[in-house]
Amino acid sequence: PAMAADKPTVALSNAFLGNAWRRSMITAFEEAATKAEADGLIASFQVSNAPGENSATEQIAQLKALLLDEPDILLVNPASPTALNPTLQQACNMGIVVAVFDSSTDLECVHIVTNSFGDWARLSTQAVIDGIGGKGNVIIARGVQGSPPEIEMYEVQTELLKANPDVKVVGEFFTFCDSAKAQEALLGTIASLPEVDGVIGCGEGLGAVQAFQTAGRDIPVVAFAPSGRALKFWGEGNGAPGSVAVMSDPGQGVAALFTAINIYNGQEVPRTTIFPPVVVSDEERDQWIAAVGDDEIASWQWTQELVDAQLKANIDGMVAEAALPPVPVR
Amino acid sequence: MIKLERRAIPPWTWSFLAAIIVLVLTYIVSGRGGSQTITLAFTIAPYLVLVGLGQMLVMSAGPGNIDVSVAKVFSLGGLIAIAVGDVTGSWVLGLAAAVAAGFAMASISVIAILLVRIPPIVATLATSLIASAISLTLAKGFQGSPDPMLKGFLSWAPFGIPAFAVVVLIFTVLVSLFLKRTIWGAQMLAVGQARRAAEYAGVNASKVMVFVYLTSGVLAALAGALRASFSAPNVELGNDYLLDSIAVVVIGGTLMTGGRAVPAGVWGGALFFILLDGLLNLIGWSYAGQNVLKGFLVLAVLFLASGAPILGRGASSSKPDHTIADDHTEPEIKPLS
Amino acid sequence: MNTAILQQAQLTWPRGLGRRVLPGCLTLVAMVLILIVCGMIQPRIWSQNGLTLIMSPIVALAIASMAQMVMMSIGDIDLGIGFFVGMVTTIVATLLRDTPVLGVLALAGAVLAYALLGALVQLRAVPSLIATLGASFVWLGLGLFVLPVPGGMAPDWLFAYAFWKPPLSIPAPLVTMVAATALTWFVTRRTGLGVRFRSLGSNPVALTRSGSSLVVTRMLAYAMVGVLGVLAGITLTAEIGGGDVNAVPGYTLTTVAAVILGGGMFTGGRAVAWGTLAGAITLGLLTVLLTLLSLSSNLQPAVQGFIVIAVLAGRLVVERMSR
Amino acid sequence: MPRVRARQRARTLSLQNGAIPAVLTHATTLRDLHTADREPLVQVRDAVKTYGPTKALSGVTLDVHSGEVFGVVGHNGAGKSTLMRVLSGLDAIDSGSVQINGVTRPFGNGFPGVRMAYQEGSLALELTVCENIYLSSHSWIPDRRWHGPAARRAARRLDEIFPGHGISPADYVDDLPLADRQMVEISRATIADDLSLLILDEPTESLSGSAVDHLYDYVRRLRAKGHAIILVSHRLREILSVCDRVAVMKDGAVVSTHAAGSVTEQDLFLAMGGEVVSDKEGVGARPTATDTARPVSVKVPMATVEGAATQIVARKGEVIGLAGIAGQGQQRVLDRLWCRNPDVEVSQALAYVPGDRQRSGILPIWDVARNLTITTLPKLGKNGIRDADKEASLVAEWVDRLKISGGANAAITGLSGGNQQKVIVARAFASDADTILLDDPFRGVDVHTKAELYQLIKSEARKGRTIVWYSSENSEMQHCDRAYVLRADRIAGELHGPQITDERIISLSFAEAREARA
Ligand SMILES: Nc1ncnc2c1ncn2[C@@H]1O[C@H](COP(=O)(O)OP(=O)(O)OP(=O)(O)O)[C@@H](O)[C@H]1O
Ligand SMILES: Nc1ncnc2c1ncn2[C@@H]1O[C@H](COP(=O)(O)OP(=O)(O)OP(=O)(O)O)[C@@H](O)[C@H]1O
Ligand SMILES: [Mg+2]
Ligand SMILES: [Mg+2]
Repeated sequence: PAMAADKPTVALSNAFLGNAWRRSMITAFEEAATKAEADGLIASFQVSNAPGENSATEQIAQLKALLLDEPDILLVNPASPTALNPTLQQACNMGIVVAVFDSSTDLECVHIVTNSFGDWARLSTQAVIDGIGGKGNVIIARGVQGSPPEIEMYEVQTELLKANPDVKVVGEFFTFCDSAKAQEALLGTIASLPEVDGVIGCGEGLGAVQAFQTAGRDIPVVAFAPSGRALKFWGEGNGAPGSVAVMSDPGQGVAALFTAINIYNGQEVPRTTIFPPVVVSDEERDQWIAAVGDDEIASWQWTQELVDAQLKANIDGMVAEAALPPVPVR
Repeated sequence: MIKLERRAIPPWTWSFLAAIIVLVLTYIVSGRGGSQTITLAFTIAPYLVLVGLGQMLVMSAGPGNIDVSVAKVFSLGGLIAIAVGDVTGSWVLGLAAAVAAGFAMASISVIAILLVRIPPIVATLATSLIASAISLTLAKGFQGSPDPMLKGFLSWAPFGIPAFAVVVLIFTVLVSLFLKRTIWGAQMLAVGQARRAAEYAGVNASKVMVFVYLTSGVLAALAGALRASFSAPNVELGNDYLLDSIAVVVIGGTLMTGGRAVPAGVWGGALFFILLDGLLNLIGWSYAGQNVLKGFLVLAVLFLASGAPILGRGASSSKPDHTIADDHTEPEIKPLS
Repeated sequence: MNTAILQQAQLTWPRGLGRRVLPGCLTLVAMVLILIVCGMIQPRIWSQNGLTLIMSPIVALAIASMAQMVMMSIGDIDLGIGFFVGMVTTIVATLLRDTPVLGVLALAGAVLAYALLGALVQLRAVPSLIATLGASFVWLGLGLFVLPVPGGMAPDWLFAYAFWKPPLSIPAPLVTMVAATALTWFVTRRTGLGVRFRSLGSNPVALTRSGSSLVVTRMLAYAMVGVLGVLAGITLTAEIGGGDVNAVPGYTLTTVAAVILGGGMFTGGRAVAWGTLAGAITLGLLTVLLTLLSLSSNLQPAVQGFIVIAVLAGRLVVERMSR
Repeated sequence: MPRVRARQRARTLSLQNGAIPAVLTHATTLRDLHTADREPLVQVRDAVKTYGPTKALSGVTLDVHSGEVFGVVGHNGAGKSTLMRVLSGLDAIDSGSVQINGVTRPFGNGFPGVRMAYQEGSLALELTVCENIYLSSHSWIPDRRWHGPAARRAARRLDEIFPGHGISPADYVDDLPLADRQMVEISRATIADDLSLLILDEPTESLSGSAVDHLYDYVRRLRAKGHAIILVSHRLREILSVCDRVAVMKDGAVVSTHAAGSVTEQDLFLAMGGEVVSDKEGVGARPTATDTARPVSVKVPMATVEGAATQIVARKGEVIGLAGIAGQGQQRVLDRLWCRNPDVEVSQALAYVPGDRQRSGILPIWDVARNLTITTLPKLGKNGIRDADKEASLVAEWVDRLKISGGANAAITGLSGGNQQKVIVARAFASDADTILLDDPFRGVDVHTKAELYQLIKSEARKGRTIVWYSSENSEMQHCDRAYVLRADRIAGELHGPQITDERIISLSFAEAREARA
């Protein structure tokens, strides 16, 4: 960009505020951005959440209103991987640095900051498989139907299951990674299912466990969401040993911020940069419980240094080995 | 001829018929299940039934009456109940708070409808926007989790009979008694079938409106509170309950045009929907297929169960002489008295 | 006699006309106010680009509201329009692009489906509200069949449209909206068909006695709703550049609100195209306004709700005064 | 009570005095006369039409010739409307034959050249007058650019029939008073290029006196042009004044046809199965001088035509009439009372009997019983719970007292308008209201029903109730103790007992009309 000297103005466009993840993301971002502003990294920032139920059109309207302000950096947590493309294209054409996070897009001019959903699926699925000792019946609780993350994760899950022929899939539902939906879906079918040892999924463990408790079945190994509530629940001894809590990192917004600042300052950054998801295993669980509010999702606390390290790992193509940030403390 | 049959058949029959068919299919598809399938269905049905009963009262209060705020009020009730319950340490206070919240939200609708004369669907839409704003504010930095005792009760099923379902069943009976045996019930249905006429007959229509919308709001919030105690509070907890409550009520045989409320049918509709979801998940239909089938089933049930007198379909205050015009619908009116 | 004199006065201004146009006018005022506020916060709006920017997301909403308006003019309500429009986008972004013939056929089929829905509603005395609700599940399902994942690609001619800049620096979205509204207005208010639609909503008996068939009329009305729904879907595809059945479930209720703001009624018989346009633009601009005000995002929904109530309350006050 | 078996007695009576045979012979000779000169326009032979159990038409036979006005009278449910629906081609008959203009089966839009003005409900309220005209007469209006022509034809026809009407083609019907709507309905029916038979089903029920005269003038002009007109009405005097021949229908058949000149209202009345006393009785029978001792139960401040302040007063046990041309503010008085406007004085318990039964009278889903009790429920039940037995006995009492056909459990929509009206009236009188407001409740109710209801009103008044009664039919006002003639929301005059006559009311209503023009 032209005047790398002066500080950029930042606008964050978020599609909606309806769930804990998005709220944690916004909270994390607002904290970090205020700090960045104080540290003189950015001139000013503006967070805007579109009204409505994660509606692409609302976000488009909101984006266009933001474009009128002509910010230097535009961070987008999109409602849909494709619907915003024409609008984002317009933004690029205006010479704005556009970074999309927690999603993907095939738009060339846009930088993508995201977690590897493959990693997420691998971590959680492997944990469950190990938890049930490599054999037994499992249910697959799938995420948001049709969303690219879910598709990517499903591929990983299926290939891992292929690798473990003793693990038998006895059921498969779409639970939108939402514990209430999972609970209802399970209650509706559980009676018709054989013994279930594990639930492979994307963070609906809470609802799954509750469903099994209601039905008076043995509690399977599950994948929780790293939300304060779920971790507590898990900590109270619900959920068979070997369970895990994995989810994409609400801190991505912050990561995207620092990445975009680097780009704005003319640093070379790959179009897509991968950041790690949040993983909570039995050991660190209680440490995390201390750090996460009930309705929050655990998130890494990215700082410029950490981000630079992660970017370097990306450039060197050794994301897998990159060190995870420290467990945050309250 | 169908007409003659329908004379005999009570309006809620079709919903239960549909539910039973789905149940049988479920058994066929999965060799197993036994009574537990039913038990679990009855474990989740009550929440939808509670919302449905409120929606039913609103809908039977006349053409154009509908409460689209139930979903958001439901979620709000959940959050408030848990939050208050956590702070005060008493789930009773929690539920009370939720009820109060539902009452407050419904009052907004009532004011908008009666004083500002906004059509219900828009008024309640506005209410639901306000409710969701409050939920969002609450959810920020939300603390608290359900009271274990209440939670235990909600999933307690001695001899496979969910206790909570029994409670809601009794409540349903009370509602139908209210409609059949009480003066208010009669007056409500009178307003429902012809508001002007009822007013000239000395019925206070506004009172009826206030009553039904407040009831609907309170029930939605209460159901939300209980649902949240059953699993966990969540801003999106109620989202599915709007369309489902409407569908369930109408499948249950309540007239969209008002004047006829069928509490029993709400149970039928709710069980039908829940069992159907279970079945579709079981046979692992793609989400797309599930929706297409669900849609066609709803239409099919309507097709059989229909017979709403054309009198004022949609909404009819300005359709005089209908009964005379559409004679073929007469016999379908007759059995309702 | 003096009644006659009274009425002489009214001859100039037809009885009942005021009652019917007033609400639309008030909504128009509200719309202008919002535009002005936005303009004060962000002067860049006052340019062809600015207006195009903030108006283009509203086009599809406006056309969908026209569909809802036609529906309400025959005394019905459509709770499926949101998913229908979504489904259309999936068809446009795939079939219509790759195999135009198939695409056109599919869209025609969608319109036909609507007509059949109308027949069901009429023949089986099914409440439209619940019938369309059931249909909405079907639209969603079909949309997912066509495009399980949001994606596809708008046909090139649509992109051409998206970047079209009309002469005299008129914003393109405005042209589209006005054209669609004018069409709806003409059909519903000027043609015999429109008269039949509205009498179906106002008093079906009159329609039967005039010798026309209720079924055919209702089917035609539903077909028109379908056509407008398709148009909305096409413009939406241009806006989102691809197909997504879940793009606009919110339209279902928003369009109803738009019609009411425009002066429509649930009791049927009223067709207020221009008012509905004003209503749709007002609702669409709210997002822009709220974003420009950049007020705490939690409160945004509440503010939306209050603004809707306020506009309608304002109408009530004016009506009271005019009486 | 004597009225209970009115009809049976009437029949025996008429057979004894042999009225009908006499009339019949006369009628036949007269028909021969007609058929001699030319082939009748309408020929109905043994037309039978049944609706489920009810036999609406049991073998109707009649001829109507071009250039005559043919009256049809009969009690509610006698089959008149059904016969008219058959003639206009809306309903098909089960057996028998109908031939009009040589056509024997209606196609598409009914029989060619036959047009019908309905009793109620055939205008679309949300449409403008002009659009309603287009809707019903589109065959004779260009399909494109039709607004102009339609409006012009509407205006021309309205002026032609009802000079001085204040209706503009652009008005929305919803915003027109009932009387104006009826005018539109009638004009609508007459706008057809191929008109050869015009059917008017109870056209004057909601028209004001002058409009009625205008209408009948027009009918005569149509006759002069050689059109045939069939006129259905419960107003025997009107029938006799305009018709050439009158057919009397009873229980779905034409029992006799008369030359209008050669019969009196009495004869028709008897032929319909009426009873002499039931109509005569009570007219002016009430004490004319209302004793001022009785407590005042209703007071409505008003202004006289001259603008002086005055008020409408009703005492306990009085029947007060609100007379005058339709839509001169009578309803507004009732509304002020019903809504208990601060300025009015009115006793505690009120009941209202609406005139527009379809829209503000019946509760369409319920049966007669529930329709009848809804107002009284709070009184019958205790602490919120209904009392089934008390309700049942109350219903039984009133169904029997007013001879409501179909009984307690018939669907209200299955009843004739007349019987529906009985239920609505019973609803009000069954309540414990001490003041009862009647809003022109007897439109389109047959003479017998009316007679019964008049009796009811009187006896209830004697029991100490106050009745405030608006009627568009001046002759009804004779049953009042006092009548206020209203005009433009003001009181044009007050009439006592015997003074209350058609003539006095009309003159008071129109006295001002001249003033206004001057
Ligand atoms: N649509 C209908 N459905 C069922 N029965 C009907 C219908 N129309 C008429 N009937 C039967 O035919 C009989 C005659 O009805 P009709 O309308 O001709 O009476 P009417 O002579 O018009 O009475 P009124 O003088 O009150 O208008 C009624 O008593 C009724 O039993
Ligand atoms: N839907 C119906 N079902 C059964 N009978 C009907 C129906 N509609 C009309 N009728 C019969 O038609 C007859 C006449 O009905 P209509 O509407 O003509 O009222 P009416 O008889 O004309 O009374 P009025 O002259 O006082 O208006 C009634 O006797 C009634 O029994
Ligand atoms: Mg009749
Ligand atoms: Mg009649």
